[in-house]
Amino acid sequence: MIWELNYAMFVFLIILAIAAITARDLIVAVVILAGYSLIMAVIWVEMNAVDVGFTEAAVGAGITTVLFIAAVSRTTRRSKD
Amino acid sequence: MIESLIESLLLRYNYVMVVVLMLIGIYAIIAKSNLIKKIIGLNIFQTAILLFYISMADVVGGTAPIIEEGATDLVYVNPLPHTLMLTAIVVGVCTTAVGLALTVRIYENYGTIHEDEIPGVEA
Amino acid sequence: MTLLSNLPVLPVLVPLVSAVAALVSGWYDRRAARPIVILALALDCALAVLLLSSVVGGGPISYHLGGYAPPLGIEFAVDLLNAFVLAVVLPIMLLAVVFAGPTVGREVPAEKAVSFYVLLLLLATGICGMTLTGDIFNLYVFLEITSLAAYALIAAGREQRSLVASYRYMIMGSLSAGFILLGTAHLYVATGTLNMADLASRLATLYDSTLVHTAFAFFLVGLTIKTALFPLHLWLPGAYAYAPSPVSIVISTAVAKVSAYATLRVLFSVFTTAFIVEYFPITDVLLWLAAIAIIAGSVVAIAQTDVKKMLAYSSVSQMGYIMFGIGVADPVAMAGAVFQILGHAVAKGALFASVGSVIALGGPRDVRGLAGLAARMPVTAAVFAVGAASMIGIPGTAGFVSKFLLALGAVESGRWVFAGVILASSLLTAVYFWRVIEVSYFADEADPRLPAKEAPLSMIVPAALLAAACVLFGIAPDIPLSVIEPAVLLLLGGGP
Amino acid sequence: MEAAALSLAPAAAVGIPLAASILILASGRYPNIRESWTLIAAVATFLSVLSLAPQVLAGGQVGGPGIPFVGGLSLALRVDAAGLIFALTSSGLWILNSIYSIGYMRTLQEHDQTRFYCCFAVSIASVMGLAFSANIITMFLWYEILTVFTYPLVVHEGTPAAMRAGRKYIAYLLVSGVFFLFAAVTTYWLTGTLDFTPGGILSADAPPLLLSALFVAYLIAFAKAAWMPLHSWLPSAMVAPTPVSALLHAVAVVKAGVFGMVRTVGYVYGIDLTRALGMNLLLAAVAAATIILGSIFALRQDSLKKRLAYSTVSQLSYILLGLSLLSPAGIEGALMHIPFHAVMKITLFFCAGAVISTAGKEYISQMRGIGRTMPVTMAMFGIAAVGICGLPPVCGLVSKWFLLIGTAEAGLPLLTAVMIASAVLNAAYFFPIIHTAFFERSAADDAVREAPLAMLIPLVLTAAASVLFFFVPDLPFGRLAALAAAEITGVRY
Repeated sequence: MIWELNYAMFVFLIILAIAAITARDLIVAVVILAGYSLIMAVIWVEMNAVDVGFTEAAVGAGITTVLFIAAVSRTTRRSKD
Repeated sequence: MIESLIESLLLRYNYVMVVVLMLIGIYAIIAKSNLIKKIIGLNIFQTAILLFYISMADVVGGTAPIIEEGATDLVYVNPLPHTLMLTAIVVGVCTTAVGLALTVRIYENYGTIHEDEIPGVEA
Repeated sequence: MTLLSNLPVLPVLVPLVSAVAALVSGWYDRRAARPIVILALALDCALAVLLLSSVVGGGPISYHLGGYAPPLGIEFAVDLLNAFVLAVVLPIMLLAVVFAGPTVGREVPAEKAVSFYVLLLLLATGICGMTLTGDIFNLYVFLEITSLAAYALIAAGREQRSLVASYRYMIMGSLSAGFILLGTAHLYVATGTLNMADLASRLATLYDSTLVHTAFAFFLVGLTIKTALFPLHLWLPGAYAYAPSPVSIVISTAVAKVSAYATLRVLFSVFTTAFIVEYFPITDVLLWLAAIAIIAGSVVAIAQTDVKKMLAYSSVSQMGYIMFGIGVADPVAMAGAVFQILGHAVAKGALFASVGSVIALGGPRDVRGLAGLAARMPVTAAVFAVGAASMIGIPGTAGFVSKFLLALGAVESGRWVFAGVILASSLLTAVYFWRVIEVSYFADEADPRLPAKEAPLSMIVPAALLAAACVLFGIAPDIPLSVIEPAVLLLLGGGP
Repeated sequence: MEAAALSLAPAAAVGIPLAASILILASGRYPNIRESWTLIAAVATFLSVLSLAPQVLAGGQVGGPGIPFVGGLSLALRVDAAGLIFALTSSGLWILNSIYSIGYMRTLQEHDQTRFYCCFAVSIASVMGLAFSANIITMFLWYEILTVFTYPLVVHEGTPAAMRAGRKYIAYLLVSGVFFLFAAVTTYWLTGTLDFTPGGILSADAPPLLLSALFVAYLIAFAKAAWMPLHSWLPSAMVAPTPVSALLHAVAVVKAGVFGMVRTVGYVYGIDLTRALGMNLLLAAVAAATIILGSIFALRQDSLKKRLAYSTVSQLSYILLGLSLLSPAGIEGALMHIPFHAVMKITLFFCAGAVISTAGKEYISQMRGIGRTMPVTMAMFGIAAVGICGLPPVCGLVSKWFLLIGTAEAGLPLLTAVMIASAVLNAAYFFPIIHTAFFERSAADDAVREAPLAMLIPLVLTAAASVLFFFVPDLPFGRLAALAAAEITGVRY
């Protein structure tokens, strides 16, 4: 394993998580969340959880994002916080 | 020797990560008034727990639990948590879907997705 | 023979398969769903009774899902306690579904009827699974199935406020499930197993481990949210109050009681009495929380003007009784707690059925609006009176028996203050229930918003049956106690 | 203690009024049928109670079937002399009270009569259950049911004043119920049983402080005995229709409280333990204070029913006083006072109700010359009043005589003085009424307008009974009281 890469990914994960919950535009937040899920999936694959990683990439980053975007498009993009 | 120390540090590092991500998730759930933000927080919270499971299943020096012909000396990581996590991911998506559906209906009824703007809702 | 040998898993499969059947037939004819659901739940009740009788007669049953042995495979472990809980909860669910008939089209939009019934079946699936499983991860999965069905059911009605209530419940429920999942993970790291019986035996050597303590803490937080123990109860009132009437019955009885059962199971069967009394002394904390819940729930209930909200806060108080028994952790008080699972289920079911019929028929939901109820809807009012008597703990009703046992347990263990709390709480309960009795029986004139005549039979009969059960178990508590007492001894580890 | 003979009669005594309550509810639309159920049930209940008398008088006991309850306890009935006194009194008077009720309710054209008769029947059933309870838990069951089902009778009028009184009533009695349950639970913890046993079940091994506290809890639990300062629910309960005040609040409910204290002292603590703890002195002090204060309070009431209520408060404590003497004479007098006070006081209430419903007068100051317009009623009132004061030839003298002997035997001149002072006070609050009724002239017309026969007959009969029991007190109450006193004290004399 490449430790530096892992560290970098973890730091990136936290940044994405914080960004996802602070973005004022919900579409942006949702896309950031998708990115977060993808990074998470990569970490899992790297931790030998190949099946879980792929599921997360498909379900967490894929389906969930679609659901979020559908919900946001039927409500409003703007968030107060 | 030194390698295993780093390994265990890495494992601890994973746990620190789990805690940080969980806290971020819980913070969003509690502090955000936007209903979609709360669900995003819930997602982060849930993936943090999954991360915990995957980390604990990751045996030192192990390899993915895929059986290879003839290779009998391979150390596989524990496959049970992985199967459990597949279930947990599906459960998480269901929760998200229900939550978002509720959010949409709240918007249709109240015209807002901010909890503090919904009239007549006390703590 | 294959049917009988697969008995433990059938209560889970029957509603699951029927859910699909109801969904499919519902596409063709919306009215087909209801009979299927009633039939499925009736069959499930019969299975639960069969299960209980075979456990009483033949001892605990261990069923291995798919034929894999326990440490790897999933086990369904049936003993006296969960067979009993199932035999309590499923009949009430059946009654609630019968009750639901006239509410569809009134409280629940008619076009949603099919999904409403399908969700009720999914809820039944989750409840049966939660009760019967012997695997702690499986418990989590069924818990989530139950919860998801419950969120959707709460929001199924026309009542606008139910949406926010359901959302709140969803957030708190998911957090709670997350904590339980984390606790499960910690236990797995510590022991390498997820089977409850296996966990209990392997944990016996690990009571000092920090990992186990952490796991326990996570479970405790998760289960406390789920059972709505006092400081973490905020999701409950809205969810109970604004759900459609039959859903209020189901979640205040079946879901709440199965959560209480899960708490009992995790605390006593997985972590064992020795652990929670000596290594992680939580019983005193639980006792205090329960005492605060009992008092505070009642005090807040007194302040409510919405009858269903009042009943919901009363649940916070009454669920405190169950936690109280766990906190005392002696056989008598625990028997009281388990009896409370039964007693509170039938009594609260009767109360929600009674108030629910008024609301479902377009009547008011504030206390004053029930003025003259007894004249317009005599049976409904009588059911409410019986349920209220049980909540107060008037002897001759089930509520008295649990109160008696809990007080006796508290006195026996020298906890005089807590015995006082249990006894005094009935006075607080009397304060808010008596208001309703007063207006419904002795008001000068009926509120014009009340339904003009008695509710239809399919609502009255389930309500009256629940009230009758409340009286029956109050006069002859020996019937359920003959199962509860050995079950409790088994749970506390002092029995055969 | 010989084994109790099994019989269905005790269960019948409880079951008949319960069944009647359902029949009453079912035939609510047909007043004549409804009222006949009440009458039939009253007679049947009385007969089944009476059928128990021979065995009990022969010194035996009668047990009924039991239903297993929690932890080895059971809901069971058992008939002994003390219980039979109470049951005979209540069921016998229920017959007369039913006839009276019909007259009263029809004269006033009261609303919700079905609810009235139904709750009345359940109340009687619980009084029967209470009298025949074999253990504390059964007694608690009926005690609380009595509380709940007398509430609708108290608030029958539905006026704001009635609702206020009802809240006070239910608050006092539910709080006392909490103390009762606490006492029961603690007793069970200390002894492992709750069966009423002559000589007591509690042993002196337990800490005396706990036992004393428990005794006080029992005393509070029996707030239905209306001892001061826990008496104020009783005058409030007088907003109820007069038949309720007459039978329930002058006889059944309050006597249930007193009867509970008899059970506590005689069958839970036993007289030896009571004396060792000094609790007899507490009881005597409470009783003496209530006797005097109750009479003084009665003096100040202008409302006839309230005056009678305070008189009840005072008279009930005679029973507690007799009990506190812990001697055969005292307890015999106390037990005899239960039926004797009942017949006299119910006569007084019947008369008061007749005046209220026929003449529409509630206050004593309005009753000038009422003795001329309602001569029979007021004559009977006079007889009963004389009896309460303890004068011959009315049965009040008999029980009070025993009590006086008891106080004298016990060497407590203070208590003797209390009894004599109280007799004077009784006269002081009753004779003005008689004087007003017969010797003052009213401004209005003096045409004779007696109460309807349905009311007049019962009150004449109860007045006659009051006189009858003076001449034949042993029929059967005196003998039963002697039996019970012997059982409690262990002294046959």
